[in-house]
Amino acid sequence: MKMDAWLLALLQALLYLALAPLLAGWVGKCKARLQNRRGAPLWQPYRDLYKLFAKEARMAHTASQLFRAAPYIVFAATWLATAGIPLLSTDLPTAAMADIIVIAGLLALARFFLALAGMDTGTAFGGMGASREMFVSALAEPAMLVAVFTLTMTAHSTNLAAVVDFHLASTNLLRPSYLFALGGLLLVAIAETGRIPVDNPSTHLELTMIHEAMILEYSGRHLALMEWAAQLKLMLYGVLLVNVFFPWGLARDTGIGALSLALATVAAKLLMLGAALAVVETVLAKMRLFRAPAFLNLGLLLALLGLFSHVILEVGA
Amino acid sequence: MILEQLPLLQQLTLVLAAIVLFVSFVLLEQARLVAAIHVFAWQGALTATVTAIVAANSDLKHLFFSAALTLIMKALLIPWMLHRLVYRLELDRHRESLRHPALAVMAALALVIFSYWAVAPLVKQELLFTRNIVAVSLAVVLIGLWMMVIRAQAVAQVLGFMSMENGLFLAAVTATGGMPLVVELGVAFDVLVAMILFGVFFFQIRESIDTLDVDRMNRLTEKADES
Amino acid sequence: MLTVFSPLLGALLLPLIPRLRWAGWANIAVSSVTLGAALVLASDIADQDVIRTGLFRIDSLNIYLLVLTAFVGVTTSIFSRPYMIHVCDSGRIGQQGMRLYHAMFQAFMFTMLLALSTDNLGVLWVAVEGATLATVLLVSLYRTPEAIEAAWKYFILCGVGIALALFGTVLLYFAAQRAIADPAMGLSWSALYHVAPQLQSSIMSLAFVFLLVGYGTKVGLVPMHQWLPDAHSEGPTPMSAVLSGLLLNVALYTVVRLKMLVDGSLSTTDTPHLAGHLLMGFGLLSFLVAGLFLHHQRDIKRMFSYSSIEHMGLMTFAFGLGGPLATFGALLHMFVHSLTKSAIFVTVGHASHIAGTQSIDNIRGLIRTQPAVGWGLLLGVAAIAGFPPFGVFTSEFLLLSATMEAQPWFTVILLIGLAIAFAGLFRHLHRMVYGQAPEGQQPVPANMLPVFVHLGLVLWVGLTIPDLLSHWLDRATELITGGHML
Amino acid sequence: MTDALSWAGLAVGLALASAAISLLSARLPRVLRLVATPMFGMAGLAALTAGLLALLNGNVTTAELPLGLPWLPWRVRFDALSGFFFCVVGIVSFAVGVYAPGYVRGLERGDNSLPALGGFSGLFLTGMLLVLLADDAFMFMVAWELMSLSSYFLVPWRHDHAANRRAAFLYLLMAHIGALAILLGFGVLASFGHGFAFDAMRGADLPFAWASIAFVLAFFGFGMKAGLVPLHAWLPEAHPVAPSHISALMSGVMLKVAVYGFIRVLFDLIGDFHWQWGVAVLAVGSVSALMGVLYALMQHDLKRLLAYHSVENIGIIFIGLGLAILFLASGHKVIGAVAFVAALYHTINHAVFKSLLFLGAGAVLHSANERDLEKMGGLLRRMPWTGLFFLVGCISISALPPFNGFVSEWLTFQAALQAWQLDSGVLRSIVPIAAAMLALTGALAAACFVKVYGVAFLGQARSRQVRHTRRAPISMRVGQGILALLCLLLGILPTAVIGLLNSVPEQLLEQGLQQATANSWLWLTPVSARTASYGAPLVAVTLLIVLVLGLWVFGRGIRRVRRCNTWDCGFAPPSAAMQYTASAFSQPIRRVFGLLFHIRESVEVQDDGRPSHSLQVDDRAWRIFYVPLERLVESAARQVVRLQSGSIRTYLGWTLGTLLILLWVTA
Repeated sequence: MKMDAWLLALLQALLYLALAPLLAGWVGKCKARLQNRRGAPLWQPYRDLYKLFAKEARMAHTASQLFRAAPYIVFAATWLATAGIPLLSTDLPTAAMADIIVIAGLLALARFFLALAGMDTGTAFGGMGASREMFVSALAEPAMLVAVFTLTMTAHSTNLAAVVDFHLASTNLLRPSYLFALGGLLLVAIAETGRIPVDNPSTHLELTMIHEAMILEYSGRHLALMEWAAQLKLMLYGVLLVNVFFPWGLARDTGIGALSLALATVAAKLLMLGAALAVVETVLAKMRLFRAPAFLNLGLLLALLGLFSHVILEVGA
Repeated sequence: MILEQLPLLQQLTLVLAAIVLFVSFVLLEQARLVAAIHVFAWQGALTATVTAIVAANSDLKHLFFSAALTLIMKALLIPWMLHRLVYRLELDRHRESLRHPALAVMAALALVIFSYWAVAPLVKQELLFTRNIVAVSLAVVLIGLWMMVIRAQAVAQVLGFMSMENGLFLAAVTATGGMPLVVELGVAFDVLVAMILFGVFFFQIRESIDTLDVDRMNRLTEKADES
Repeated sequence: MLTVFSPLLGALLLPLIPRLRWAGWANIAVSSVTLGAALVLASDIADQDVIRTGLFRIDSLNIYLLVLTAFVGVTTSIFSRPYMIHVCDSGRIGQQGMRLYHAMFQAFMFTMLLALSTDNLGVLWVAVEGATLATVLLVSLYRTPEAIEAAWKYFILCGVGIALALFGTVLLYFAAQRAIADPAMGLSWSALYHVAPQLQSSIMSLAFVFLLVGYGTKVGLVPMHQWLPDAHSEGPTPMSAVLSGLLLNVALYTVVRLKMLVDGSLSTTDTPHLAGHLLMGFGLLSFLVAGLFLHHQRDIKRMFSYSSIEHMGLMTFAFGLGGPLATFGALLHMFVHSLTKSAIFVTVGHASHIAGTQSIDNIRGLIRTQPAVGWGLLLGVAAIAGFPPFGVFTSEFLLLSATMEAQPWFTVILLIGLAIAFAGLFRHLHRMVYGQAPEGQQPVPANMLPVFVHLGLVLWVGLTIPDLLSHWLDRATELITGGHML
Repeated sequence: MTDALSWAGLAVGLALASAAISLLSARLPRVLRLVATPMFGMAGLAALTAGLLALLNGNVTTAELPLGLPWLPWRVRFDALSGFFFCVVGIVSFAVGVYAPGYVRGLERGDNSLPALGGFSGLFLTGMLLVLLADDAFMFMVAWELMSLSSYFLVPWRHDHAANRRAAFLYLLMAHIGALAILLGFGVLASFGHGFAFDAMRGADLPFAWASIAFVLAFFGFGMKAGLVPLHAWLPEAHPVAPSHISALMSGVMLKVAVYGFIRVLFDLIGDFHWQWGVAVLAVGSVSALMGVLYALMQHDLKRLLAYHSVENIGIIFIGLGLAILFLASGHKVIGAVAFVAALYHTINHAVFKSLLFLGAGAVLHSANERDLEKMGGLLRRMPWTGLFFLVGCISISALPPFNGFVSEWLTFQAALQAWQLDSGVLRSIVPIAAAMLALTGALAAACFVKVYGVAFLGQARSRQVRHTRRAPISMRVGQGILALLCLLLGILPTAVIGLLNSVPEQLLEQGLQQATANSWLWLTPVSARTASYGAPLVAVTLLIVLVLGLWVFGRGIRRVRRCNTWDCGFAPPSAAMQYTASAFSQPIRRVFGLLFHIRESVEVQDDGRPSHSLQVDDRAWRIFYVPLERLVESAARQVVRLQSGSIRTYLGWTLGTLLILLWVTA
C-alpha cells in the first residue's frame, strides 16, 4: 500500500467535498438560463452553507437526540461513499475499502437516518417524507444494483477502480449491455438525487415534497450538513455515471500531469452532465408519486435488459 | 357324490340337514314371535337329532352327551325362556311383517347358493358328504345373520342369533364329529349365559325406550354433529 | 396357574365383601396377586423356553402380554377405587352396581388371562366370548338409555362376530382332523402349528376368513368396529381403559396366532401371503377411517376409542406386513399403546368428573382447574400421537421403516394417516385443556399415580428399550416370524 | 477440559438441569428466576465454548449413548457444522439467559405457570442441542420432535386467547407434518444406505430420481419448519404469541436448526448436487425473502412484524444455499464455498439481530405493555438504552454497513456476481434476478425498519400508557447489550469470523476459503483481492473519524441546542394524532404491491357521523395452500361419519357384507 495513493484518496475526498456545491450551483445556473433568468451566481451554494453554519440550530421539543445525531451520520456516510468512486485516478485504495455494494450500503445508511430524522419530529410532513423516500429508494435500489452488476460482471470486479481500470485497459468496445445499464442508472440517479420528475428540490409544497419534507425541521448547521450531503450525493452519482461509463482521461497512476488532465476531463464531463440534467428538469414536469414506480420500473427494466444482453449476447457461449 | 353309495344314516342326516335349512327359512319368514320361537325349538330338536344320528353311526360316544345337551338347551330350555319372556313382555300377540318378504327370501336363497359356492374349494372325494353338510350349515349361519339384519325386533334378532348357533353346531357335529368335550361345555355355558343376559336386556331396553324395536336405538351416532 | 385363577377367585369372592370401601382395596389386592404370579411365571419362562400344563401353554409371545395385562389390571384397579366410589356417591349406581362392577372386573381379567395362556383354540374362543359376556354388563352399568343401547350393540355385534369365529374354529378343527390323529389334540395350537403344512390350505383359508371377521370384530377393525366407540363411551371409565388397553390386544393376539397357522398351511400354495394381505388391508382401512373419524367428535371417550381403533389398525397392518422388524415394532406398539391408552382413559375419567360431562364442547380449562389432570391429558395425547421421546414414536418409527423396506408406497399413506389422526386429536384437545375454566369448576379427588407410572414407562421405552423387554419382544418376534432383531 | 464434545454434553446437562429445577420450583418463583434462568444462560455459554472449540481444532468427535434402540444406539457426532450451530444456539441462549430474569419477574404477577415456562424452555434448548449432535436418523427425529413439542408447549402459554390456542395447534400440526416428511426422506436415504445411522446414509449412492425425492422431502420438511413461502403461514401466528425471550429463541435459533437440518441432509448425507435443486432452492428462497418483507411491511403488531422478517431472512439464507448448490453442481467449488459461507454468516447474523429485536420488543412489551405500533411513539426518550440497542438491531437487519447484516448480504451478492462463470446462459440470467430480488428485499427491509423505529421509538407517544413507560430492568438491558455488541463485532471483523467458519466448508465441501482472509485482517476478499474487497474495520473506523471530526468542526463538541415548537404551518400546533401511522407509512408500498396481498379495506360512516377506516391485510398463503387442504380433510371426515349410522341392523349388514366379500375374494 503506497502512502501517496492514500494521500491521493484523501485529496479526492476533499475535492468531492469542495466541488459538490459547485456542481449544484452549476445545475441551478443552467436551469435559470434555460428559463431565461439570470439566476444565482455559481458559488451561491457556498454562501448558503456558510450562512447556515453561522446561524443557530434549533430543534423541536418532540425531537429526540437522534434528531441531532442524524445530520452528522448522513453527512459522514455520504462523504465516505464518495471516497469509493474514482474521481481522478484509478489507483485508489479507498475503492478497495468500499466497493460499489458498500457504497450503495453507505448511501442506504444515510437515507435510513435521514428518514428516521424525518419521523423524529413527530409531524405529518416528516412521516410523509420518510415514507415516500423509503418507497422510492426501495424501488430504485434494485435497479441501481442490477445496472451496476452489468458493469461488475463485465469487469469481473465490484471494485469501481478496478472496473474503470478494466475499461481503460481494454480497447473501446461497443457493448449493448452498457447502453441499457447507462439508461437504467440515469433514471435511478435522477430518482435518488431527488430531481424532477421524481422529486423537486426547490419546492416546499407539502403534497409534492419528499426530500424537503424530511429536513423541514432542520435549521442552522444541521440543515447545512443535510444540504451538503445532498449535494455530495448529486456529485457522487454524476461522477459514477461519467467516470464509469466514459472513463477517458482518468489517471491510472499518481503522476501530477495525469492527475491534472484527469481533473480537467472530469470537470468537463460533469459540466456537460449538469447541463443535461438542467435540460431534463426544465422540459419535464414533476410527476405524481404513484407514477414514480412506472418510472423506476423502466429503470429496472433497462438494467435487467443490460444484464441479460451481457450474459446472453456478450458472455454467452 | 352318489346318493346310492351313502349309508342310510348319512342319507337321513342329509334329509334332516335339508329340513334344518328349510326351518331356518320358515324362521326368517315367520311374523309371529311365539310361532317363531316354536319354529326355533324345532330347529334345535332337529339339530339334536342329527347329532344323535352321527353319534349312532360313528363311535364318538360323547356325541350322545352333546346331543342331549343340545336337546335340552336349544329345544327346551332356551325356547322356554324366550316363551316366558315374550309373555311377560306382553309380546305374545306381536307380529312383525317384513317390508319385502319376497326379496328377503330371494336373498336367503342367494346366500344358500353362495355358501355352497364358498365351500366348493374344499373338494376331496371322501369329503364330499361333509362338504355339502358344511355348505348347508354355513347357509343356516348366514341366513341367521341375514335374519338379524332384516328383523328390527329384539327377540327376533335373538332368534336369528340362536339359529346361527344351531348352524354352527350342525357344522361342528357333522363335519368334525363334535368338538372336544371341554369346548362343548364352554360353548353351552356361554350360550346359556348369553341367553340369560338377553333376557335381562329385554327388560332394560323395554324400560329405557319402552319398545323392543332396535331401530329406535339410534342415539349413539356420529351423524348428529353434521349440523 | 395362580396367575389365571386368582382373578376367578376374586370374581367369586369380591361381591361377598360387605363394605364397598373394602371392595376397592380387595380388588387392588387380587390384581396385585395376579401380577405377582405373572411375574413369577415370567421369571420361570426366562430360563426354560415354554411351559405347558394341560390346556395351558406359556411361551415367549403370550408371557409378555400376560404380564402387561396383569400390570394394567393393577393400575386400573388402583385408579378405579376412588373413581367408582365417586360414581357411587354421585348416585349413578347403587350397591348392587358396585358389587357387579368388582365381580365383573375380575371376571374380565380372568377371561383375558385365560385367553392368553391357553393353548386350546376352543378354550380361547370360550374365553373371548366370556370376555364379552363379562363386560357387557359393565357397559350397561349406568342403566341410561345410551348405556343400554351401547351394551346391546356391543353384545349383538360381538356375539355375531364371535359366532362366526366359532364357525372358523370348527373348520379349523375339521382341517386338523385330517392332519392329527388324536382328536383331543385337534384344537391345540402348538400341535396344529407343528403340522401346519399338512393342513388343507383351502379349508384353512376359508376358516381364516371366518376367524378374521370374528375376532376382527373384537379387535375393532373397520367396518366391524361400530360397537367399539359406543361401548367405550358409555361404560364406566375403568372398563374403557381395560377394553382399549387389554381386550383389543387379546383379540389381536388371537388373530396373530391364527395367522401363524394359516401362513404355515398356505406356504406351499400360490397365495402364501393371503392372511398377511388381508390383515394389511383391514389394518390400513381401519387406520385411515378411524383417523378421519377423530375430526367429528363431540364425546371425549368416543374420540379416544377411535384412536384405539386407529392404533389397532396400525398394528394389524404391521403384523400383516410380517418380517422381524415390523413384528417387533407391532409388539412394541401393542405394549406402549395399552399403557398410554389406559393412562389416557384414566385421565379422561377424571376430566369428565371435573367438567361433569363427557362432551368435548363443555370440557374447558382443565389445566387451570386441576393442572395434574390437564397436563396428564396433554402429555398422554402427545404420547399417543406419536411424539418422541415417548415410546409410541419408537414403535411407529420401526413400523414405518419396516414398511419402507417392504412396501415403500404404503409409507406415504401411513404418514398421511398419522397426520390426519394427529390433527383430529389435537384440534379437540386444545379447547379442553387450555383456556379459562368455567365458573365453579372444582378439582376432584384424583389418583393420577397410574397415569404417571404408565407415561413414565412409555417415556422410558421411548428413550431406551430395557434389555428385559427387548429380549422378550425379540423372542416373541422369533416365535412369530422365525427371524431375529437382536 | 478441552474436548469439545464434553463441553457439549455439559451444555445439554445444564439445559436439562434448568428444566428440572424450574419444574420443581413450582412454589417459589424466585428459585426459577435466580437459579434456573442463569443456568439456562450457562448452558448457552457451555454450548458456545463447545462450538468454538469444535471450530478451532476442527476435528470430528463421535460417541455412543446408551439410549435408543437395542440395535441402533444413539450416535453422537460433533463436527465443525454442529459446532458452528452450537455457537449460534449458545450465543442467543446466553443472552436470553441474561435477559430472562427481568422478563420473568414481570410475569410473576398474574396466574402464569412459570414452572412450565422454565421447564419447557430448558427442554426446548436440550432438544435443539441434541438435534445438532445427532448422528443417526432415529436420535435426530427424537430430538427434532422434542424441540417442536417443547416449543409448542411454550406457544399457548398465554392460553386464554383463543387465537393463541389456534396458533399453537397450527404450529404443532405443521411441525408434525414437516417432521413426517423429514422422516420419509430419511427413510429413502436409509433404504439405500441400509441403515439409519448417518454414516450408512453418507455411504449410500442414490440414483438421481430417488436423490431428488429425498431432496424434495427434506426441503419440504425443513422448509416447513424454517417457514419458507408458502409453508410459512403458521410462523407469524405462532412465534409472536410466545413470551418474548422464547420468541427470540424460536425465531432466532429454532429456524436455524431447521437450516442446519437442511444443510446436514443435503450437503452431508446426500452429498451430490444438481442444478435443478439449486434453482428450486434459489427460487423458493427469493420468493420467501420478498414475500416475507412485503408482508412484514403490512404488519403493525411489532412481534408479528418481526416474525415475518424471519421468513424474509430465512429466504436470504436459502438464496445463499441455492447459489452454493448451483456453483457446486457446476464444479466451481470456491464460489460454492463462498455462497455457502455467506449463508452460514447470515445464519448467525440473523440469529443475533433477530433475537436482539425480539428482546427489544419484549422490553417494550414489558414496560409499555403494548404490542401495537399504532399506539407507540417516543419510546426512545423513555427507554434510551433499549432504544439504542433496538436501533442497532434495525440497522443490522436492514443490511446497512458497518453492521453485521450487511456483511452476509455483501457476500451473497459477491457469490451471485460470479454467475458469469456458469456454463448455461439460462442460469447466468437466473442468478442475477435472484440478486435483484435480494436487493429489493434489502431496500424494503430498510423501509420497514424505518417504519418500526420511527413509529415506535421516535415522535410522540400515541397512547397514555406508552407515555408513562418506565425503563426496562437492568438484566434485560444487559441481555440486549450483549447482542448489540455482537452485531457490531460481527459487522466490523468479518475476516476473523470467516477464519473461524472456514473449517465448516473444509469438512463439508473439502474446500476452504483461505483466499478470503489472505490479505491481512483488514481486507475481506472472498474470491480474490482484485474481484472484490471490503475493508470493514477501515469503513467503520473512517466513519467514526468523520463523525467525530464533523461533531468537532461543525458542532464544536456537543452544544446545547435550543428547543422550540414544531413548525405548525400557521395552524394548530401538531399533536400526536397528526403523526404518520405505521399503516400510513406503508401505504405507497401496499398500493404498488397490492396484487400480492389479500387486502380488505373499508371506510364506513359510524352512527355518530364520524368515518371509521378499517384495513386488514391477509396472507394469501392461507387461501392458496392451507384452506383447501383443510376443506379436503373436513369433507373426507364428513363422508366417513356415515359409517357410524347408529342402526345396529346396518352394522350387522356391514359384517355380513364383509364376510361375503372376503369369502368371494379368497375363494
